[in-house]
Parts: sequence; structure tokens; C-alpha cells
Amino acid sequence: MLIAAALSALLTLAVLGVLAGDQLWRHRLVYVCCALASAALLVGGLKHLGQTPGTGPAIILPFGLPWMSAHFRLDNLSALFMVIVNVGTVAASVFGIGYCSHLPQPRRVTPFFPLFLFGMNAVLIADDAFMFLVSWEFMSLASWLLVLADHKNPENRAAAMVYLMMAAFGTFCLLTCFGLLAGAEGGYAFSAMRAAPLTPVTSFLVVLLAVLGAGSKAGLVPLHAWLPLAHPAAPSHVSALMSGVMTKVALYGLIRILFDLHGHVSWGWGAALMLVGGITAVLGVLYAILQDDLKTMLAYSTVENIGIVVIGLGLSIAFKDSGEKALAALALVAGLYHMINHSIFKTLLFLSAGAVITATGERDLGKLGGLLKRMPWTGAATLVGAAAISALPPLNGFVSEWLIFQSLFKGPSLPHWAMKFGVPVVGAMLALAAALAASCFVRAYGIAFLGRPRSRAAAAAHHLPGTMRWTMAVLAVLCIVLGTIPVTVTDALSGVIQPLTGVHFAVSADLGWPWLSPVSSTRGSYSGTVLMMTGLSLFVVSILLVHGFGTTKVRRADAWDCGHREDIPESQYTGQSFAQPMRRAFCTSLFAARETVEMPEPGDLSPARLTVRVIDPIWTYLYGGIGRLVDAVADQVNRIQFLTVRRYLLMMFATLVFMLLVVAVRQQQ
Amino acid sequence: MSAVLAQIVQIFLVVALAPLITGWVRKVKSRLQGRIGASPLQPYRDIYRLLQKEAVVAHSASWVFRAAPYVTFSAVWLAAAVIPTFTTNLLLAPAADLIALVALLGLARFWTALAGMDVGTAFGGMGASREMMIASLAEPAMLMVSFSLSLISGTTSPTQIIAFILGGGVGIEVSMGLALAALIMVAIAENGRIPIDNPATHLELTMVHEAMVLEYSGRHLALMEGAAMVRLTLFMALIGGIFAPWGMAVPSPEMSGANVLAEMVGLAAFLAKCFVLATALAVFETMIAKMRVFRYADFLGGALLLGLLATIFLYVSEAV
Amino acid sequence: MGAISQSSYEMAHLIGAAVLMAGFQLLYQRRLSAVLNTFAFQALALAAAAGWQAHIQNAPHLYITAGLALVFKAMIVPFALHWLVERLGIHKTVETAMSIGWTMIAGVALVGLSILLVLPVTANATALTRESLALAMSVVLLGLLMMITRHNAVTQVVGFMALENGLILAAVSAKGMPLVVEISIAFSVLVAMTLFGIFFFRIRERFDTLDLQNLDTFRGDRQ
Amino acid sequence: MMAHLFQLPGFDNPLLWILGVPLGSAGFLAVLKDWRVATWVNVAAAVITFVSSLLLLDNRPAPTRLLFIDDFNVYLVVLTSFVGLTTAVFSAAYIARETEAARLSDLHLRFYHSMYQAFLFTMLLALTANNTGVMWVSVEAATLTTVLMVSLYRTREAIEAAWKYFILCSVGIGLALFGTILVYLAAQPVMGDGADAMAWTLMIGRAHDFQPDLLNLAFVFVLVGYGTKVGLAPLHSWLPDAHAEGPTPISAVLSGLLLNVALYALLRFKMLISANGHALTPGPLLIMMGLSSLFMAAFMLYRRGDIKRLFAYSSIEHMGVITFAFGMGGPLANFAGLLHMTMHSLTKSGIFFAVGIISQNAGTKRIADIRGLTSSHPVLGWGFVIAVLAIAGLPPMGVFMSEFLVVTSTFARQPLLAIPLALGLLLAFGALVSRLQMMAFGEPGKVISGHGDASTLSSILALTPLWVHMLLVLVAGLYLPRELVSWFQSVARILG
Repeated sequence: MLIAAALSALLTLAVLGVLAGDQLWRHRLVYVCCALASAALLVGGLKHLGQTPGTGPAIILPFGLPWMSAHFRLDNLSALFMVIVNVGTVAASVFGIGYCSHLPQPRRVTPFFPLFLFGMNAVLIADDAFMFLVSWEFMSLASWLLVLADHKNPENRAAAMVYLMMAAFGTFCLLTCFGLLAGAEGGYAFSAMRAAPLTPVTSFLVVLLAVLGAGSKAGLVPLHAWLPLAHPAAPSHVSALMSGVMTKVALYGLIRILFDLHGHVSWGWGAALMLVGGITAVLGVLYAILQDDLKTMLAYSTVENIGIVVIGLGLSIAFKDSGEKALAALALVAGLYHMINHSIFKTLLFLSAGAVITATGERDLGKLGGLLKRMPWTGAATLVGAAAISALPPLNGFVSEWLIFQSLFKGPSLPHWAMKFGVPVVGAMLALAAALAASCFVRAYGIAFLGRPRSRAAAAAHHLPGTMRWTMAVLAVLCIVLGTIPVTVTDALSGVIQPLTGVHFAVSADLGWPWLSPVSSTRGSYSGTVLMMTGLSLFVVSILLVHGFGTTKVRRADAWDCGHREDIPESQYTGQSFAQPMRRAFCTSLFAARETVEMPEPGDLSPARLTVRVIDPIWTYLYGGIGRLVDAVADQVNRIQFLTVRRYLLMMFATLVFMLLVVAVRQQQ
Repeated sequence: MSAVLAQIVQIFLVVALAPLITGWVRKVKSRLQGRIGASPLQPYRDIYRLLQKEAVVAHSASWVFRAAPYVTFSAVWLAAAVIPTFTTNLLLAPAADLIALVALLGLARFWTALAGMDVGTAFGGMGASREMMIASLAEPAMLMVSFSLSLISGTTSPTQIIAFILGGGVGIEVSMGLALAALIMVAIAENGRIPIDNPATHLELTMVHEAMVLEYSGRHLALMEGAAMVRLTLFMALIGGIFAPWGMAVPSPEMSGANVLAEMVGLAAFLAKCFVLATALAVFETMIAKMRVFRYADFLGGALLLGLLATIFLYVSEAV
Repeated sequence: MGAISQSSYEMAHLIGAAVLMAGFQLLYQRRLSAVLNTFAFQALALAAAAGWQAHIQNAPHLYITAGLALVFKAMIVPFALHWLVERLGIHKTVETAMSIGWTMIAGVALVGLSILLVLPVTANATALTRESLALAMSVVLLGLLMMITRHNAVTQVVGFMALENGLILAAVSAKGMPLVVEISIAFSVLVAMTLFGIFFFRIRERFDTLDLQNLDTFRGDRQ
Repeated sequence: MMAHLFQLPGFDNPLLWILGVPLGSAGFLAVLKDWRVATWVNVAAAVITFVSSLLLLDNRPAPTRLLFIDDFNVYLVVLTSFVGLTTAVFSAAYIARETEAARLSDLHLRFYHSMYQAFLFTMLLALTANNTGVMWVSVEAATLTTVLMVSLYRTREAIEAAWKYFILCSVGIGLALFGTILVYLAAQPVMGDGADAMAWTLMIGRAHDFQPDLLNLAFVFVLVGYGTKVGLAPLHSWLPDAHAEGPTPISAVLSGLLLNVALYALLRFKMLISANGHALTPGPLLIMMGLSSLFMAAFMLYRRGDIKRLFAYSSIEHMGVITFAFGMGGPLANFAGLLHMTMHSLTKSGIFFAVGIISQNAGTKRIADIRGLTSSHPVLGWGFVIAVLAIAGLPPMGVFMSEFLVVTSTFARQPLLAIPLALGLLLAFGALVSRLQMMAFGEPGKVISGHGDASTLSSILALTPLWVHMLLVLVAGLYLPRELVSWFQSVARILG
């Protein structure tokens, strides 16, 4: 009820957004209402998670497909995702209250923002294929318009184009996938699909299409191409939603099909998903390290985290198919936990990127620096976010990665040799990705917030409205809380995964509350709470020791820097120079990264120049190839437009004769 | 001795012991290089002296620069606190397993690198970038090691692993050997020893760790140095504990009385291991030369592959 | 309608065959005037066919069709076209896109195809015997063939009307088909002619020749 | 015999009004001098036609030899008269501005309005005719009237387009006539001589005994003949130029209505075939032509520089999809095909309304010269965006529902056929969206007149039809009236 009210409120808000015109307070009002509506949805989701019966009642509305009107239903899974989604949406809306005044054209954002929220929530509660796809496309459509908010910039238009194409591709995959699940009679209701039997071939195709369709929206390599273009193009609070939340909706679709509608996916697909996830994670973070644009970097890191989640999902599928229910539950919990965490810290990071852009007008790392002193709040919150996404204890990012590792380490217990050998490899990929993520965010944070300002804009970063700062602070606190009370979260998740894996996930009882020990107490355990407490006390102790034994005197002076005394901020390390070792080590063969140095002759006063060239093979070969093919064919076909009437008649004549021949032949038989 | 007491002893033991080990390594090295060298106790004096000095902080530094030493030190300290040195009966043992251990070291590194970049000098950035690059291969390698260990012993918690090995769960195995090799390479990288990094270097374009802490002075520098020493001790405890766990006290119900005795034995064994390993390290460092910066990748990639091989070989030994 | 003797059917086929022959002749002609005369002859044969059908089916309304064909197609249209050719000074030879010989061979192939197609149709089961169906279809196809193998607009128009002759042939030989069809034919052809006339004048104003090649030189949407 | 064929409907019969009003007003408009009055007479006539077509919904007249109304053509009649009405309203505004630009003389305008009504009449007659011959005559007449209107501007391109249109469609229609005669021949032995053997209502009942071989032959000719008017590749060549060169209201009715009418004729014959049972199944032929149209059009879209040709090709694409759906057959696919016919005609005519105003504003039809519509004319621009997204098949618009049904049902039955279908749709989608982004976003281009923003009365008049259509399509995308659904379902059943 609450949920329905909130959704309809969002729709009406869109209309208000259209009417808002140029009055800034009206836009603010819309954002406030959005925040309230999504808060209501959040509450609704939490309430449902709290109550025990798994699935809520089906609501059937008299629209949608004529003979089988629209079905909606809220079960534990969708309730969980409703929580995930709306934490993000509340944050983004509150952020938007202050942020919308800094947008070039708020009129092109405000009307579509509520629609976007509506679309994402509607996907979660849809209970038949048609409504699911309608909401799904609705979501894409709204976000496409939001990507076009700053439509005068040709890059944004190109990004929007690619985005909508990939969205359509994904939709067609899901369309055909549901077509298979529904069968020729068209049982498009999810309940009917669950019941429908599947032949091996259809079962294979269903999974393939689901992975393609949902994967393209979630950003699995090589379908990720649109993501780093589209997410940064949108206004930052929308980018936060697209990266932090919309990708989760895509994964919701994946889980819904693979774990619920299909239900009996073979372990081979699990292995394939793990591999794809691993590749996605590594490639994503490598791309991210090479980026100089703050938001593009964040978008690529989203790709990486999606890969990590997918590793968890694939592992869970493999376990489930091999009958290891408890481990399947563990892996799934790990995946879901990482989704929750990522949605929080990625939202936080994108919002802080928005804050930086608002304060400085710069999004290029090479022009930032020293922001921590100008914007202490944002700086601190971002530091927490960066540490969390780098999977550092005691923050939330580490817990989920710990869980994924724990389940990975149980992978070799699977009977299949492919898994026995594949799991360590995927584990190595995951570890590599995690480590690279840390260096990626040390780079980003160190360059943007630490050191000395690299441009006048960065030096003159101005003050931000309170709503923006508070949003980030709250999200940062969430990161810490979710990291320190992991057991509470996993208990909440157990109710969600029970219908999907068939077992009730619980941490082993013999250690008790703060100890997260998934399999058994001797199997390895972790406690964010204890670690946090001990760490803090040791921190205090070390302070006491140091101050007890020594002085507390501090003298401010110029930087020592081996006596080099460079005052120009250009002498600092830049993003590219920081990335150089990684680039040389990993990207030389992968992205054909090349560096060319132009040294001037001795006596020549012109500056030396270092140019870096990186080729993205996926763009160049996969997408570029498709584009060239279409162009070539279009050129050929286009000739038909310029023939003489006689030739057109000839075509008609040929068609007629051909068909007559067909009839003649078929009549003879 | 109860778990609480053992834990407290352990916490202060590692801190107290760390400078001595470092000092011993330096002493042996200088002897091998034909110098008399400072006494093994010199590091204690150094640290004390640094604590007395006032801390000089660059104008461009932010609070991150001043907080980093404390965070780094306490993170490493925490990590060292959960690695069994003389007994496996530790209160905090369940709080962190090998994975958490890696992550705690990562936390320390994260802050050190940020501190390196905070002042905004070329050297700081250089050090941070190289350090992160090294870590990006060392961490996976170490995780692979813990992967193979957990496959062998069925657990990721160091105390459990040690208990398992002491219980005779594992004989001499190829994968154990590979894992040991990988772990040693990681340890070299993590502690910035030759051939990856030279702890005694200054004003060189090859320095990594030193470049990050270049701006530190006074108590901050003391903390950073201390963190490095504790980290070295930590790795010795890890290697010695897992691959040569003999003498380690394992709590068992029937021998509660003789427990203290067992722990004394464990302590002695630990000291012995540390000095053996320290001497070995010194010899090793004297024998080989430092490698070029961009060869790190090959070295650590090798470590990663060794870790991977360690897991793969398990199946082979299972299969036969 | 009473039973129809075999001989009367054969007569109908004979006349139909004449129409078909005329169709072949149209393909064969090289000079515009000859084309027009041949077309007049075809229309004449068509009129005869319609008349004969009217007689044997004793369906008086078919005489109207016969008259229409005779007056309109055999006389007015050829005359009008002659006049147009004079008026617009179109050069008198037929420009072919495909050599006469090949055109004839294609024509024969088409006739073969239409016979092949009507073979399965069981004899006397329909109001129209296989033969006349085959004849009509051949005439239609030949008309179409003529349209696509000639550059000159007048010949194309003639081809189009030959096609319609085939239609009428089929229609009149279809037993008891209501008058509506013939009316529509006449009506459409009339409109068609007037339209052609209009077009020719317009085209005359804007282009120098009736050759469609030139008409097609200008095309919208070049990029 | 002729007598009982031509018994006219009585005055209580709405059909009389539906057919009589356009015919009468066509004659009246031909003699009416003042074009301002003429536009309103035009609208008024369309209103009467539409209202009387609404009467059909509850009381259907009994079928006669000449006219009949059944589940299939009832909604098409209503649709046709509705789009006829909205287009009349739009053309009132459009013509006003054309005369401002002094592109049309009074005589042309008189001719235009009279022909417009005549065109409506022929289409409505084709839809309601119970006699294959009458239907053929009216389709032919529809061709002739539109040929005249396409050549209205008397420009080189217009003449050429009209010439092409005339030649190709006359040949096509001739072939269709041959098919019609063949059907009569197939039916005659069973039904006996005369009009009975040409009446749909009577034939469909006894089609089982028809001569199957003749039906096969007939269907080929009908397919090529009427298929030319539907614009199926490779018979489509007339369509883009005819749409592009005529006045935009005519493009709207050509795309929105004439194609439907031709398709309707085709489907009537398909009903006979599937009722007969012995004849060869026409499915493969239809699927082949549908796919070829889809792909040809999809690739063509990438190279179009002329906005009206662009959407003309998108019409070809959608006709291809519809034909494909009917070729697939089965309740779902047929339902989808019927739905798609309706949605396409509403959406596409709406798009042409927008295109008309856009090209009048920009003073050009070149896509390259049209920029940033959403900035320069928000109301028009966003309406255009919605319309194009709808035709591209994005929810919650109606086209999405039909495409959803086509693709899913096809994939469930023949995945190998669904893959090219989905690919083609994706291709066309890409082309349309890229063009849309060019025109609707970015820096506004040079604007001759700020018309088309809801400022003046005439521009409101011009914009209303577009938004009304979009509203209908939106509603249909989420909710279809029960009656309509039941009609569709029954027709789908007959289509087999």
C-alpha cells in the first residue's frame, strides 16, 4: 500500500517536474518529495524484510497485456533490492536538493529523475514478463534522457546513443529469454514460468540470453562499453544512481531469472559466470587505473565490482547444482552483501565526485589536488568511501570480499575438475582486482584530495550546501556500520536467500554474535566489531606511548623532498605518472599501451614531451567491427534508392516470376 | 596462562622484540660486509631519539599526513597481535584470519601511500605509486598462499593451521614447499628488502618505502620505522609459525598445568626461529643485488604463479 | 447458361492465341509506329474474344466490353499515342534495354512457365479452361516483360496496356463474372490515359525526352 | 443480377453516411472557391464521418452483397475515419502556412481538398466492400487520387515521384486484379456465377471446396499486387519518394492508412487460403517478404538525409514486421500483427504531423539542417521525441506491446526466425535513435519561424493531433479495451 502510494507519487512528481519551469524552489521541492517517496519505499522494503512470510500478496492491476493484466508482487528478494535501491535514491534525492541549483539546466533533469526512480522500483515488484520489461525499458529510457541532460556536449550525445543501443540490445535478449520461458502459449506470468518445463536446449538458451541481457545492463565485459561513457555523462547524483543502484537492478534481473524463474542452472554456467566475473573485475580495475577523468574512473570501478559480485553468483550456481546447498547460500550471501556495500560506497564516491565538480568545475585529476583542506567534510567522507571500496578492514567492502574468498576457498570441494582448476585462477583474478582497486583509489584520492592544488580552480574550491555534505557523511557512517556488524546483515540476508537456495544460511553458532564464521568456527572467522575495538584501543595505546615517551612539539616548515625545493605544483606526481608502473606491468600487452618520449636536442629550450597511447581492444575490434560492417552493408543497400523506374519494375517482375516458380515447384510435389 | 593474558603478552612481545630483530639483521649484514656495525640494540636508541625530537610537518601537509603514522603502526601492530608467536591460545585469534591479515597490512600500506602523496612532492608520489604497484602483485600472491594453506588444512585461521600441522595433518608436500617459496618472496617485497627495495637507501631514484616516509621526522618517523620493524617480525612469526611450528604451545585440556612451561618453550623456540630467519635474511641480502624497478612485476608475478601452482599441485598429490 | 460445345471453346482459344501472338509481335517490333499498330491489332483480337464469349455465354453485357475494347483500345488509344509521338517529337525507334532475341526467348520461357502453372488445374473443373488461363497469364507476363525491356516511355505505356489486355482476356473468359470488373478496367484505363497525357505535358515542359533514364537522373535524397 | 449487387444501404445505416459524406463533400469541395472555408468543410466532413463510424461499434448493419462490417474491418473503419479526422485538422493548419509561403495556388487547394475526401471515400469503400471486385476498384481509385496529390507541388521531384508511384502501383494493381479473377475462377464452380462468387461473407464459409491450385496462383498475384501497395521490399520503390514529395498530410494518410488498407486486402485473401486448407500455406512467402522489408529498410535508414524519406522507410520496416507476424501465424502472432497495424498507423501519422511542422519551421527537409528541437520548440520537440521513441518500439508505448508479442511468440516457436527479426529491429532502432538525437538535441539550428510552439492558435491546432495520437498510443500501450481485444482474437483465429 505504502509502496503503491510512493510509486504513484513519483509519477505525479514527474509531471510537477515538467511544470517546475525556472523556479529553483520548485525543483528543490520536487527533490524533497522524491526523497520522501523513496524513503517510504525504503521503509516498505525494510518492513517486508522484517516479516517472516517470504512472498507478499500478488497485486493484479487491469492493464498490461490484455488477456493477463499486470501482476505485481513483493517477495524477500525484491524487498531486499528495494532497500538497496532506495538507500541510494534517498541519498541522491537529498543530494539533489542542494545540487540542482548548480546544474546548467535543471529543467532537463528534474522531470526525469522521479521517472528514473519509478522505473527502477517498478522492475523490482513486477511479477510478469511484460511489466518487467516495460519497467526495465522505462528505467533505461529515463536514464537515457538524464544522460542527455547536458545535450549540447556532443560526447554526451554519443554516450547516450551507445547507451540506448546497448539497452535495446539487452532488452531484446531478455525479450527472447522470456519468450522461451513463456512458451508458445504465452504464459508470461512469473508463476507460470516457474512451472514451465525446459528442454536442455531451451534451458541453455535461457541462461545465455539472461546473462547477455542483464549482463549488458550490469556492465559485464565485453558488454560494458556503454557504462563508462554514459554514467559520467549524467549529472553526478544521477551517475551515482546509475552506477550504484541501476547496475544492482540489472543484477536483480539476473538473480531473478537464474535462481528463481529458471532455478536449475547447470554448474558449467556457474563456472562460466565466475570466469566472466573474474575477467570483468580485472579489466574493469585496469581501465579504471588508466583514467584521468574522475567520474569515468568511478564508472570503470563499478564494472570491477560488478565482476566481483558475479563471481559470487556463479560460485553459488555451481554449488547449488552440485548439491552443496550451504555453500551455495554462503556464496550468494557474499554476492548480495557486496551488492549492498557497493551500492553504498559507489553512491558516496559519485556524490563526492559531484561535490568536487561543483566546487571546482574540474573533473580531470590532472587539475585537482589539495582539496582535503578546502573541503574537509567531503574529503573525510571520500576517504572512508575509498578505503571501503579498496576492501580495507574494518569497513564493509572487506567483509563481502572476505565472504567471497571464504566461499571461493571451498570451491575445490566441487567434484568437477574444471572447477578445481578454475577456482584458484578466479581467486587469483579476484585478489589481483582487489589489490589493484586499492592502488586505483590511493591514486585517485591522493591526486584529487591530497598534495597541492594543480590548478587555480582547485585552489579556489568553494563551499557546498549542507544537504550535500550531510548525505555523504551519512553514507560514510553506513560504510563503517555495515563493516562492523556483519553478522547482523548476514542474518537479515538469510531470509532472502532461503527460497533461492533452499537452505537457511546462518553463521556457525558456537562463536556467537560478533564472530562471522560461515562454515564452522575452526574454518576461519572474522569479526569486524572486535577488530575495530582492538584496533582503536591499540591506536590510543600507541598515541599514549608516543606522547608518553616523547615530545608533542610540531614545527611547520617547507617540504624537505631531498632538498629539491620545488615550489611549482606541477612537480607533483600526476595521475598518469602514478599509473605508469601498473600501465607498464599490466597494460603493455593487454591494451597495447605505448609511451613515446620526445626529448629536445641539448640547447633546445622546448619542453620534453611524453605521450601515452592506450588502445582498448574491445572498442577497436568488437564494437568498431560491428559498426564498420553495418556501414558497409548500408552503403550497398543504399544503391537501391537510386535506380530507374524500369529497374524497379524489373525487381517487381523478378519477384513475381520467382514466386510463380516457387508455386510451380511446390505444386509438382 | 589464559588466552587473555597470552594475548596481552603477545601484543607487547612483538613490539618489544621488533627493533632487536632489525638490529640483529643490520649487525649480521655489517659483519658480512666486513664492518663492525652498530650493536643490535641500536634501533631502540634510534627510536627513542626520534621520539625526543620535534616533528617537522610540511606546510602543504594535511591531517592525513599526521594521522598516517599512528594508523599505520596500529594496523601493523594489530596484524602482528593475531599471528601466533609462542602459543596458539590467543584471545583475538578468531577475529582475523590470513585474509584479514593481508587486508590489515593493506590498510597500513594504504595510509602510508596516502601520507607519501600528501605533502605533494615528486618523491612521495613516486614512492606511493611503486609501493602500490608492488602490493598489487604481492597481495594476490599472499592470498594464493593462504588459499593453498586453507586447502591443505581446511581453514584460513593461522592458529588453526598451525594446530593442524602440529597435529601431523601434513607431511612434506610439494605444495607446501611452493607456498613457502611464494610466502618468502612476498615477505621480501612487503618488507621492502633487497632485491625489491633497499631499507638503508636514501636519495636514490630506486627507493620505494623510504620515498614515502621521506617527509617524516621525529615521532612520526619513529612510528613509521617501528611499523616496518613490527612488520618484519610479523612475517618471521608467520613463516616460522606455519612452516616450522615446532615448539609452539597448543592448548589442550589435559595438560593445563604444564601450560606455562609449554609456553616458555614456545617463547624460546620463537626467539630461536626469529634469529635464524634474521641471519638468513642478512646473508641473503648481502649475497644478491637490487633489481631494476620495472623487473618487480616479473619477480612478484613469479610469486603469484608459485602460489597458484601450490594450489594446483594439491590436486596432483590428491590424484596420485 | 447452357452447355457449351467443345468447338466453341476451341474458337475462343484461337482468338486468345491471336492476342498472345500480338503480344509477341509487340516484343518484336523495332519502330514505334509499328508497335502502336500491333497494339491496335491486339485490342482488335481482344474485342473479338470478348464478342465471342458474349455469344457463347449469351451474356449480353460482354458485348459492351467488346465495344469498349474495339472503340477505345483499338482506335482511340493508338491514335492518341500517334498524336502524342508527333506532338512531342519523340524519335521513332524503340530503344531496348535487352536485345530483341533475348526478349523473345524470355517471352517463350514465360509462356512455358504459365503453362506449367496451370497444368495442375483440372480441366473443365473451372469456368475457364486451362488453355485460356494459360493464354491470359502469358499475355499479362509478356506485357510486363515489355515494360521492363524498353526504355521509351510510350512503349512502356503500351506494355502496360498489353498487360491490361491480358487481364480483360481472363475476365471475359471467366464465366459469368459480373460487369463491375470490365467497367473498372475501362474506367481505370481511361483515367490512366488522361493521366499519362497530363504527365507527358508536364514532363515535356521539364524534360526534353520521355526516356525514363533522364527522368530518373534527378533523385531526391542524394547525400 | 446487378440489381441485387448494387442495393444501396438505407438511411438508418451508418455505412451510408460513412461512405456518402466523403463522396458528397469531395464533389462539393471541387466546386468550392474559398480555400479557408474549404479547410473547415473538410474538417466538418471528417467529423461527421468519424462520428457515424463510431455508430458502427454498437449496431452493425447486416451484410449486403455490396457492403459488410465484421470484426476485422470495423476497427479499421473507425481507425481510418479517426486518422482522417485528425489529419484534416492538421492539414487545416498546414495548408494555412503553405499558402503563407505561397507554395500552392487556390486551384491546387480546391483540388487538394476534394481529392482528400475522395481518397477517404475510396479507402472506406475498400474496407467495407463485400465484393473482391469493388474492393479492387476502390484500391485502384485510392492510388489514382493519391497520385494526383503527390504531384501537387509540380516540382521535378514531385512529378518524378508521382510518375514512379503511378507506374509501379498500376502494374501492381493490375496483377492484383488478375489474382482477383483467379479467386473468382476458384470460387465460381462452388458458388455459381455472379456476385456470390466474389462476396467475402459467402466465400469464407465454403472456401473449403475451392480449387486449391487456383488459390495458390491467385495468392501469388495478390501478394505481388497488393504487396506493392503495402510497400514490401523489393516492391517498395514507390513508397519513399511518394511519401517524401507530397504534402505532409498526404504522407501521413499514405503511411497511416493506405498501407493498412492494402494489407487488409491481402489478409482477406489469406483468410480464404487458410479457410481452404488444401492450398499451400502462404506463411513462408510472407515471412520472406517481411524479413526482406525489415532488413532493407533498416539499412536504408542509416543513409537517409531527408526526414520524410527516413520515416517512409521506417513505415516499410514496420509493414515488414507486420507481414512477418502474419506469416508466423498463430493466435499470438496474428494478434500482435493486428495490434501493430493499429499502433503503427496512429504513431506514424503522428510522426508525420510533427515532421510537417518541423520542416515548415526549418524550411528544409534535410536532417542535417534540423537541430536541437527540444530547445528551440519544446512542445513540438518533445512530442516528436516521444513519437519517434514510440515507433522505435520503446515502452510504455503501444508498439512495444506488439513487438513484445511478435518476438516472444516467434522465439518460443522458431528461434531461428526470431533472431533475424530481433536483429533487424535493433538495426532500425539504432538508425532511428541516432537521427532522433541529431534532430532533437544539441545546439538549435537556424529557425525560419518560431512556429509550432504552443503560442498561436494555428500552432496549437497543428500540435493537437500529434499529442492526441501520442496519448492514444500511450494508453494503448498499457490498456486495450475488451471489445477490441475480442475482435482481434476472433480475427486472429480466422487468419489461422
